[in-house]
Formats: sequence, structure tokens, C-alpha cells
Amino acid sequence: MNAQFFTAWVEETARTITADRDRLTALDAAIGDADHGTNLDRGFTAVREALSASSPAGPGAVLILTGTTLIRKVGGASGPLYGTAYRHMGTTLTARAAQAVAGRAGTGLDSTSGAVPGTGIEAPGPGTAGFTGTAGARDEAGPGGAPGDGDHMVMVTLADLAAAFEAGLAAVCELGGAAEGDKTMVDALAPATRALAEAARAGLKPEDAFDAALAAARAGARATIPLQARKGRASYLGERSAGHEDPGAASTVLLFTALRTVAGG
Amino acid sequence: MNAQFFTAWVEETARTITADRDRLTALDAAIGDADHGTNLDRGFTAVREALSASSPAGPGAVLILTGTTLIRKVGGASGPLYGTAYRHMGTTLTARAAQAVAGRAGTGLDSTSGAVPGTGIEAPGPGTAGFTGTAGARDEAGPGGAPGDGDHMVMVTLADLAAAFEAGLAAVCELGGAAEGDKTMVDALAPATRALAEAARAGLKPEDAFDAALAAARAGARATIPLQARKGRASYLGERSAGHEDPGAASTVLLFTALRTVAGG
Amino acid sequence: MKKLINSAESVVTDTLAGMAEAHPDLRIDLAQKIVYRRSLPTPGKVGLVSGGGSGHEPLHAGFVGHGMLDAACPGEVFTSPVPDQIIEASHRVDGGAGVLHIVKNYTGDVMNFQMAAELCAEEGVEVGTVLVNDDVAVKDSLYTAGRRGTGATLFVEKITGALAETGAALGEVARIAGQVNARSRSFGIALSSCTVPAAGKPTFELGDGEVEVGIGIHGEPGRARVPAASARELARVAMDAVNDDLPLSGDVLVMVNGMGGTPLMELYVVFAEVAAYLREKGATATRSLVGNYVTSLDMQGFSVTVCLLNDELTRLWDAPVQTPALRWGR
Amino acid sequence: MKKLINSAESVVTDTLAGMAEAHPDLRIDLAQKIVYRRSLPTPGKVGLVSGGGSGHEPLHAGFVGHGMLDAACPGEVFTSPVPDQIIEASHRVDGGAGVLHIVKNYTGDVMNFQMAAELCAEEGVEVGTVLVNDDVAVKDSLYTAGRRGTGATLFVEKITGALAETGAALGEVARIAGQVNARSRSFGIALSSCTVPAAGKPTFELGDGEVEVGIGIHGEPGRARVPAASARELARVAMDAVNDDLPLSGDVLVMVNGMGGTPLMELYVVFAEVAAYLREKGATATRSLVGNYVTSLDMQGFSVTVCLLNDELTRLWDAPVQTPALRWGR
Ligand SMILES: Nc1ncnc2c1ncn2[C@@H]1O[C@H](COP(=O)(O)OP(=O)(O)O)[C@@H](O)[C@H]1O
Ligand SMILES: Nc1ncnc2c1ncn2[C@@H]1O[C@H](COP(=O)(O)OP(=O)(O)O)[C@@H](O)[C@H]1O
Ligand SMILES: [Mg+2]
Ligand SMILES: [Mg+2]
Ligand SMILES: [Mg+2]
Ligand SMILES: [Mg+2]
Repeated sequence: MNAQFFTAWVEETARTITADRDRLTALDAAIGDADHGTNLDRGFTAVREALSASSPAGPGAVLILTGTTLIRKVGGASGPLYGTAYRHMGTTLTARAAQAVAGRAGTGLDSTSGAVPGTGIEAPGPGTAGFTGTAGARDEAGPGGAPGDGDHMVMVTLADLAAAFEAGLAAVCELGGAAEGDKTMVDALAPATRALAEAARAGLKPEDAFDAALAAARAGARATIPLQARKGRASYLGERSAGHEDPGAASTVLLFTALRTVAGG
Repeated sequence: MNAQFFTAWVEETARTITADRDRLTALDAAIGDADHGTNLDRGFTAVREALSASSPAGPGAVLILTGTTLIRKVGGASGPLYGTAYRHMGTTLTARAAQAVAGRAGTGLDSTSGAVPGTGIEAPGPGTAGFTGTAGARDEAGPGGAPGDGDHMVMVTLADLAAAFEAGLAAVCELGGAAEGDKTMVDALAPATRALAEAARAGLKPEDAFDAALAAARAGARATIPLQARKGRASYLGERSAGHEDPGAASTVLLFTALRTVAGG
Repeated sequence: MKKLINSAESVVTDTLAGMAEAHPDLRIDLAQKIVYRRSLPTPGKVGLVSGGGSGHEPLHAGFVGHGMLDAACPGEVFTSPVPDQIIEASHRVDGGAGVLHIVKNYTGDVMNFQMAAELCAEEGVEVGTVLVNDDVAVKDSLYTAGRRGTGATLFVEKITGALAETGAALGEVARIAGQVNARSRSFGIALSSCTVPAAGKPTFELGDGEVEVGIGIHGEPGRARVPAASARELARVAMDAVNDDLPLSGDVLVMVNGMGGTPLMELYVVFAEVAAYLREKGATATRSLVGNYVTSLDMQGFSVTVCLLNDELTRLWDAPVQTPALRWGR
Repeated sequence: MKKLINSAESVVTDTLAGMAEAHPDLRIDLAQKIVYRRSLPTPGKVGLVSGGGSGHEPLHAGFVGHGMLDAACPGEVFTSPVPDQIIEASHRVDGGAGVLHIVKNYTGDVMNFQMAAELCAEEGVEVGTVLVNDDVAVKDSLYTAGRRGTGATLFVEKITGALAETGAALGEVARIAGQVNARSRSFGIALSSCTVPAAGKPTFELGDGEVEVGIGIHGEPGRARVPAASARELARVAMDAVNDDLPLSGDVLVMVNGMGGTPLMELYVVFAEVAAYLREKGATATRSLVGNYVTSLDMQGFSVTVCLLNDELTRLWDAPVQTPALRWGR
């Protein structure tokens, strides 16, 4: 998977968000403030423009630009959360690419950051979590920034992508403080990430791995329906939040739908 | 017809206004501001209280108190108009009673005021038209005021009543500036007054005279439906005022319905 | 109908009770339904009395205070006050220089104020009257009750109030009131009807794709029903109507007024369009108001009122005012 | 949906354009969507920045001016601003004494302001933050995002603004902001939903005989749906909720706030009931506001916010303020 692939993924995500905008907003109307579809559509429209304006060189740069743009254009809860997720996915890919290059070149680059172990949701390595990421974003997203320059030299493996999702998930949990079962996007993102890591370990083909991740995301989103929300706006409703699918979990499913679509096969 | 008769008439009018309140308001909603029934109901409720609190001694005093109370409690267009009508009817009856008493007693009381000639809508005699009537109302309506004291000694004839209606109609036209055909209460009041005067001249029984007046009022009110309003709030609608019955004409019908009811037979 | 009221019968009194609690600067006679400035009369100052049906809040009671009205007489909802209220208020505010009645041109208001004025005169209170009739939606012809008084009432009350505060004589105060009225025009558009509490249902029904053009401030249906359109187009409809009647140029005072149920956000959107329209015509909105000032219960929609300024009017508009609903300069 | 807008996409920018036309005392950056006082920064004065989703007008932009905010950052409708806006505004208003961010407690607002604050700190702007969370309809527990920030935001902005105007240090300004928040509580009731322009239909549907109790300011459904009732009963529901959380006594500042589509008349009716309730509890509304201040687009309904006063808070509340929506004392 190269930069084209990631660009195609984000663009396909943008397309399906636009297509599903009103459904997402309707879900948010039921237990929130009726803007989730509008928010993401505005953000991903800006992402599309940003990507075509600057054509980032590597997979990591594509995702960092995506995340930074979402942070800059969406607002609300989903902007920082999705923005942070993409940014951490991007920095993870970039770091792993640098490691791979370093490995090939035999140089001794620091390898502590980026590789987040297992499927846990601990905070990622220092310097990548939380809000200082925004500062980094400004530097990294621009053309010619130091980090990310090397990553177009290396193909992203399924294991890399799984690690990236793990980093993204961890950052979302850190920033939003949500755990699985709180009826948020985490309820779709966490199982999908686990499925992807599992598939990578099992050596599955990307299409099959993405099928598994999408199925897990869908199941996770569906499983939010009976839950009572404990984070975000829906938590204000108390018991009345039960019986509705979480809009953020629903939009997370679309990320995996798009991933499956661009993988083809 | 004595003071009891007039009290009964006003009370029956109040009853039917209450019963038809919502219908009158609905008519006003179509071409006005949806308050005509509420206005008159508020006013006639106050009238009922005023009549039972002070039991005016003569027919004229009953109507003067009715008019004054309407002016003091209704507001809007219909308050001053109906109030003025009743007040002028009352002063007319009082004046004619005084003349009758004077006639019997052989004294030379001035007879220029009160007797309004014909069925025309000219202004009544000096001192009775317009707003100075309010000042008079304060004096005359109170118990023990000089005018009106004599009128309980004399029975009101149909001719007296027709003259009173003529005076009331003239005062309404003077105050509101409306002519027949302008789509106002005048369109019911004027033909009913004419019918009453006609019946009096023809020597009809009261019941038959009131039947004729009521029929004329009804026909007059119905005839407002196709008209375009030229006075009051409905005139703002221009051509759109056509196709609706005028609420004030409709409430005027109720005065004559009540008159017919209390006449019995 | 859902409203924050206790009953249709008590709504005016309950409103006044709330005003009395909220505004210690006012003195409110709940029995007579009259709203006064705290200390009255001001010797040598012309007293300013206005009034009209309730349901237009903050008009008029919200404009009682320094630099504006001395007293307001609220009638029942959409029903003019009765003469008793006006007479009582006029007596109380007369500081020896006479009283000006500011009356919106409706048959009921005109008759009740006129009755009161005649009695005041008999009782030794000198009364002048200004009739406000700014609404260009109604043609001022023999075939109507004449143009209605709407948004310009606020302009008349503010500017006249400022002049009265200087100790000007009744004739002069009445003159400026008439001048403001003569230089002002309004036009309104409704997105929904209002619901009169005692009636319990909307005065008229509008489809989802329709607006009512040329409405007054009593839920009277307007002159025409047209398809809903953008703020830009509706602002243009209103401004064209005003401009056709009084060509706009130079410095103007402009109010974009909400009908009671329209949020401020939408009024600002309309105001941007109105300001652009004025620039197109070579006029400039040097003074402005945006908000719900002359309302029609819970109606959604707006009206725009424009007054051609001159130096004197601008100066009087800028003069200090301290009322519940309008407050600046001190 | 009928609204006075040009398009759902442009509504925030169009609103700001209208504000710029109407309020020459403000300087509005339309591209970045930031509303500033005309002359900035004030050397030695703590800069006050607030912001949040649009649709709550006049909050926050209507509270920019002397004695209140230095800048406001409006987001899209019901969507918090983005960090870029807040960072830019914080830089501009920093007169060397640091900047206080006044943030309503919503996940989105908190995260975006926090991101901005971290970057400001890195860039050398000292930033303090106060979180407003006054809405007792939400239990502040591990099982929620915590109490929402609603009406008390106005109190925090006004009182903190007055203190900042005296040249108090950032720590002191932040302390008073926290104190106002800690002493304030709110509760809201809706008679209708609002309609988000981009959504095009009401966020929730209420039957004719129902009201939604415990609503926020984003059209989020409330805690419960109950039968419609009189203003007296609804005021009591709201005040009981407040009083259960913060027993009321002594002098209080109270606001009866409309949700955007509720006319002033009804708010005064509610205020009369609130004042009576307070008296019953031995508390006195020595300061008050009645009007549409912290709104939720075109929603019909009200919220009540109470703050337990002390001498310092009363003095700061009374201090001069000169903004589009709040103005007194000079
Ligand atoms: N603390 C949180 N952690 C993770 N996800 C959250 C959190 N709060 C909200 N979300 C997600 O964000 C979604 C709402 O996004 P959106 O409607 O765009 O923002 P807002 O709630 O500010 O209007 C929710 O459906 C939920 O999935
Ligand atoms: N100038 C007028 N002359 C005679 N009758 C009038 C005039 N103006 C209005 N009316 C009558 O008054 C009625 C309306 O009364 P009402 O609704 O109580 O007062 P308002 O119009 O002030 O709301 C009209 O239907 C009409 O019959
Ligand atoms: Mg949302
Ligand atoms: Mg009427
Ligand atoms: Mg009326
Ligand atoms: Mg939102």
C-alpha cells in the first residue's frame, strides 16, 4: 500500500461520507445535535481539496494532512477525535517507514516512537499524544517538513497499517477518555483495529483483512444501539440514549467500508 | 318596554356573545386579528356585572351604563363603536322619556336633542356625538345623575326604540366614518334599524318588528361576505378581504337575536 | 397552542407583573395596567404617553424610561387600551408642559386615544397627538383605514423622547414626532402566523413553502402569499416596497426587526442584505437596530423600517436612553 | 424548514457579515470567523476569549466589547470552533497579561479549546481556562460528559469581563470566573425543537400537549418528556431542579432566558413566577435579566439561571458594559 492507495482511501471515505451525510446527521439528531454528517462532510471536503492541492509524498504524510485538515475544519467532538486518529496513524506509518529505511540502510535511527505494542489502548509514545500534535501538524503537513519525507520510499504492510490503527485508536481514547462500551466511535474503531491486527498476524490478504475489519466495525456499531451513552452529547440523555446507533460509530464504519472498496478484489 | 326589558335584552346579548365568542373570533382571524369574540365577551361580562351591581332605574340608564362599560372595558375598534352606539341609544331614550314626562306635565323642556329624523345616518344633535360623550358617560352613568332620572316613569315604545337605534347608528357612522357597503357592523346595523323604524311606522307588534329587524341584520351581515373592506383592520387585506363575513356585522346580528328572544311570543 | 402563560385571561397582567419584578426603574399599576417611569411627573417636561395592544413586547412598556416614554398603556392582546388608562396616564405624566400621545394608526387605537384626549382636554391637560403610519404594505387611500403604524413607532418614541428631555415645548415635540413619522417607512414579511392566546390557534396557516408578504403586527394576513425565498430575496422585496414609496438616499436609520419568534441570527442575515441594498441605492445605514423590538406574539418573520436622517434626528437618536429594551449613552 | 437565511452553508458567515454592518464597534474577521473589539490588545489587561457553536446568538459575539469579551470565536451551527480560530484570537487579544478562555463544557468545545491552549502556551501566550458547567439537568458523574455549560456562560463573561477591565492578573480573573460558575446553576424546558439549517428538519418532534424538560442549548432532546403545563408549573419544575442542586438563599442574580423562538411577553410571565419562587425560598432577585440571550436557534422555551451573589459579584455585575447585547452603566 503506497501513497496513492492512502489517497484513494481517504478520497473514497470522503465520497461515502458525502453520500451518507444525511443518515449520519439523522442519527445525531436522535441522541445529539444533528450535525455529525454535516461536520464530517465539511471536513472531508476540505481534506479532498488539501490532498489535491499538495499531493503528499508518502502514506504517512497523506494521513497527517488528512488529520490536520480535519482538526482545522471540523470542530465539535468528531473533528479533534478523527483528526487526532489520522494524525497518529500517519506519524506511525512515517516512523515505521523511517525504521524500515534505516534498517535497510543500516543506520541507527531511534525506534522507540511509533511502534505501539499489541492491541491495547495505552497512550502512544511521547510526543505524539494529545494536543501538542496540533503544533506538529502545522510543521509536518507543509511540504518539505523533515518528518515524513522518507516514507514514500517504503510500502506499507498490513502489519504497519494495523499498528497505525492501534496508535490512532489509542490517541482517540486518550483524548476523549472513552472506553469500549461508552457508545462512541471507539466501539467501532476498537474491534475493527483488533480484527485488522489479528488478520495481519494471521497473514491474511489485505482484502480479507479489510473484510474482517469492516465486519467487526459494523458489529461494533450495531452493538452501540442498546447501550446507554457515557461520553459525548448522547450521555446527557441518560437512559433515553439507548435504542439508537451512535453516529460516530456509524461514521467509523464508513472508514472501513472505504478501505475495503479501494482494496478491490 | 321598561328597564327590566332592556336589562334582560343586554343580558341575553351577553349570553349569546359568550356562546358565539369563538365563532366571532374565528371570523376576525380570517380578515382581522382574532380578538373580536374575546373583546366583546370581556366587555359584556363586565356589563353584566355593572348592571347587577347598580340596577339602573330606567331604560336609558341601562343602555348608557352598558355603553360606558363597553367603552371602559373593551378597547379596540368595537369597544368605542358599540359603546357609543349604546350610549346614544340610551341618551335618546332618556331624552324622549323626559319629553314624554314634560308633555304629560305640560312643561316646556327643550326637545331638540335625541329625536333623530328619518332613517338617515347624519350626525345626531350637538353635544351627543363624538368623544365628549365619554365625559358625559361618567356623569350620567352614576347613580343619581340628573339626566335619565325621569325615564323609568315612561314605557318605551317601538318608535322610541327605532329612534334610539337611529341615534346609535348615526353615532357609530360619525365615530368610525364608515358607510354601508364598507364591510363593517354598519352593514348589519343600518338595515336592521331601517326595518325597525319601518315596522314602528307600520304599527307592527314588537315581536314582528324584531323579527323584521333580525332578518334585515342577518341579510346585511351575509351581504358583507363578497364585499371588499374599506374600514377597519380588514381593509388592509384589500381584495383578499372578500369572501368572509365581517365579524362586527356578525356580532351586531346577535344584538337583534337577543332582542327577538327577550320579546318572546 | 403551547405558550409560557398561566391563562389567556391573565397574560397581560402576568406580563406586567414580571416586568415589575425585573425592572425596579419602572412603576407599574397592575390594576389599571399602566407602566410609568419611577419618578413622575418631570416639571416642565412634555409627558410622552404611548400604548396599544399587548403582544408587541418590548413595545411599548419596554421603552418607558429616561429619554423615551413617560408612560405606556398596554391593552389586551392586540386590542387597543381603553380611554380610562390613557386618561389616567396622561394626568400622571403631565408636568405642566402638556402630554403627547403617540398613537399607531389603527381604528381602535385612534378612537380610544381620541376619546381620551378629548376628556383630558376637558380636564385641563393639554394633549397633542401624533399618528404613526409607516407601513407601506397598506395603501393610504379612501379605501383603507390608512397605513398602519408599525416599526417607526420605536423611532418616534426614541427621537421624540430625546427632544422632550431637553424641555422642548409640546408643539415642538409634536412637530419632531410628525417629522420622524413622515420620514419613516416599514414593510414586513412573515414565515409563520402568530397564535393569539385567547384564540388558541394560529390566525392563519402558511404552507411550508410559503411566506406572507406585507403583514402587519397583529397576525392580520398580509397582502399576498408568495413562495418562500432566500433572505436576500425577501430583504429585497421589503426594501423595494419601502424604496418605491420613499426613495432612499443619504444617511438612514434602519431597523431589522424580528416578529417575536425569529432568532437574532436570522435577523443579522437579513440585516447584511438590507445594508447591501442601501449601498446599492447610494444610502448608508449610519444608525441601526437589529432585534425583536416591535413584535407580533410568536410570529416568525421580520420587518424592516427605514428613517431618512438629518443632523437633528441623528443627534436625538444618539442622545442617552435608559429603558428596559433600549439603553445607551449613560 | 423556513428560515431567513441564504443557505445552510453560508449562515454563519452571513450572520457575521450582518453583525459587522450593525456594530461598528466590533471588528470582524470574516475569513477566520473571529469577532474582536475594535481596538486591541489592551496593554496589561487579561484578554477574554470565548467561543462555541453558532446558533446561540447573541452568545458569544454579542458580548464582545468593553467590560466583557475581547474576542469571540463562533463555530459552525452547534459545532465548536476549531483550534486555529482560538489560537489566532488569543494571540490578538493578548496584551501581555495572558488570556482566559471561557469554555462551555461540551466534549467538542473542551477538546478544541484544549488543543488551542496547548499551542498558545508553546507559542508564548499564557492561557488560563474556565469550564462553565451549570446545567443541572445533567448529572455530573462518571457516566456522563459532565454538566453542560449554558446560561451561566453569560454571567461568567460579564463578571469576569468587569474584573479584567480593572487590570487584575490572570490568576485572579480565572478565580472569579470559576467562582461565578461554581455559584451558578441552570435548567431549561423546551416547547418545541429547533431546526438545524443543514439538517432541514426539527431535531426532535414534540406533540401538541408535550414539553421537553431538561434540554440543553443544541436541540439535544432533554431528560424527559412531560405534559404541557402552565408557566407557573414549568417555572417551578425548573426552579426545583436548580434549588435541589444549590439551595437558594440571599441575594441572587437570575436570568429568564428565551431559547430563540419565545417572545419576551412569555419570558416576563415566567419571570414573575421565578421571582415568586425565590421569595418563597427566602431569596431575592436583586439583579435580573429577561430576554433571549443564550439561544438554541428557533427553539421555543426558556431556561432559568441563578447565581448566588456576594458583594464582589454584585459590584462586578453592575460595572459598565458596552456590547451589542448587554449595555449599561456608561
Ligand atoms: N469522548 C468521546 N470519545 C470518543 N468519541 C466521542 C466522544 N464524544 C463524542 N464522541 C463521538 O463523536 C460523535 C459526535 O460527533 P459530532 O456530532 O460531530 O460532534 P458534537 O457532539 O460536538 O456535535 C459521537 O457520536 C461519538 O461517536
Ligand atoms: N371604522 C369603522 N366603522 C364601523 N365599524 C368598524 C370600523 N372599524 C372596524 N369596525 C368593526 O369592528 C370590527 C372589529 O372589532 P374588533 O375585532 O373587536 O376590533 P379590532 O379591529 O380593533 O381588533 C369589524 O369587524 C368591524 O365590523
Ligand atoms: Mg453532533
Ligand atoms: Mg379584531
Ligand atoms: Mg384587536
Ligand atoms: Mg455539534
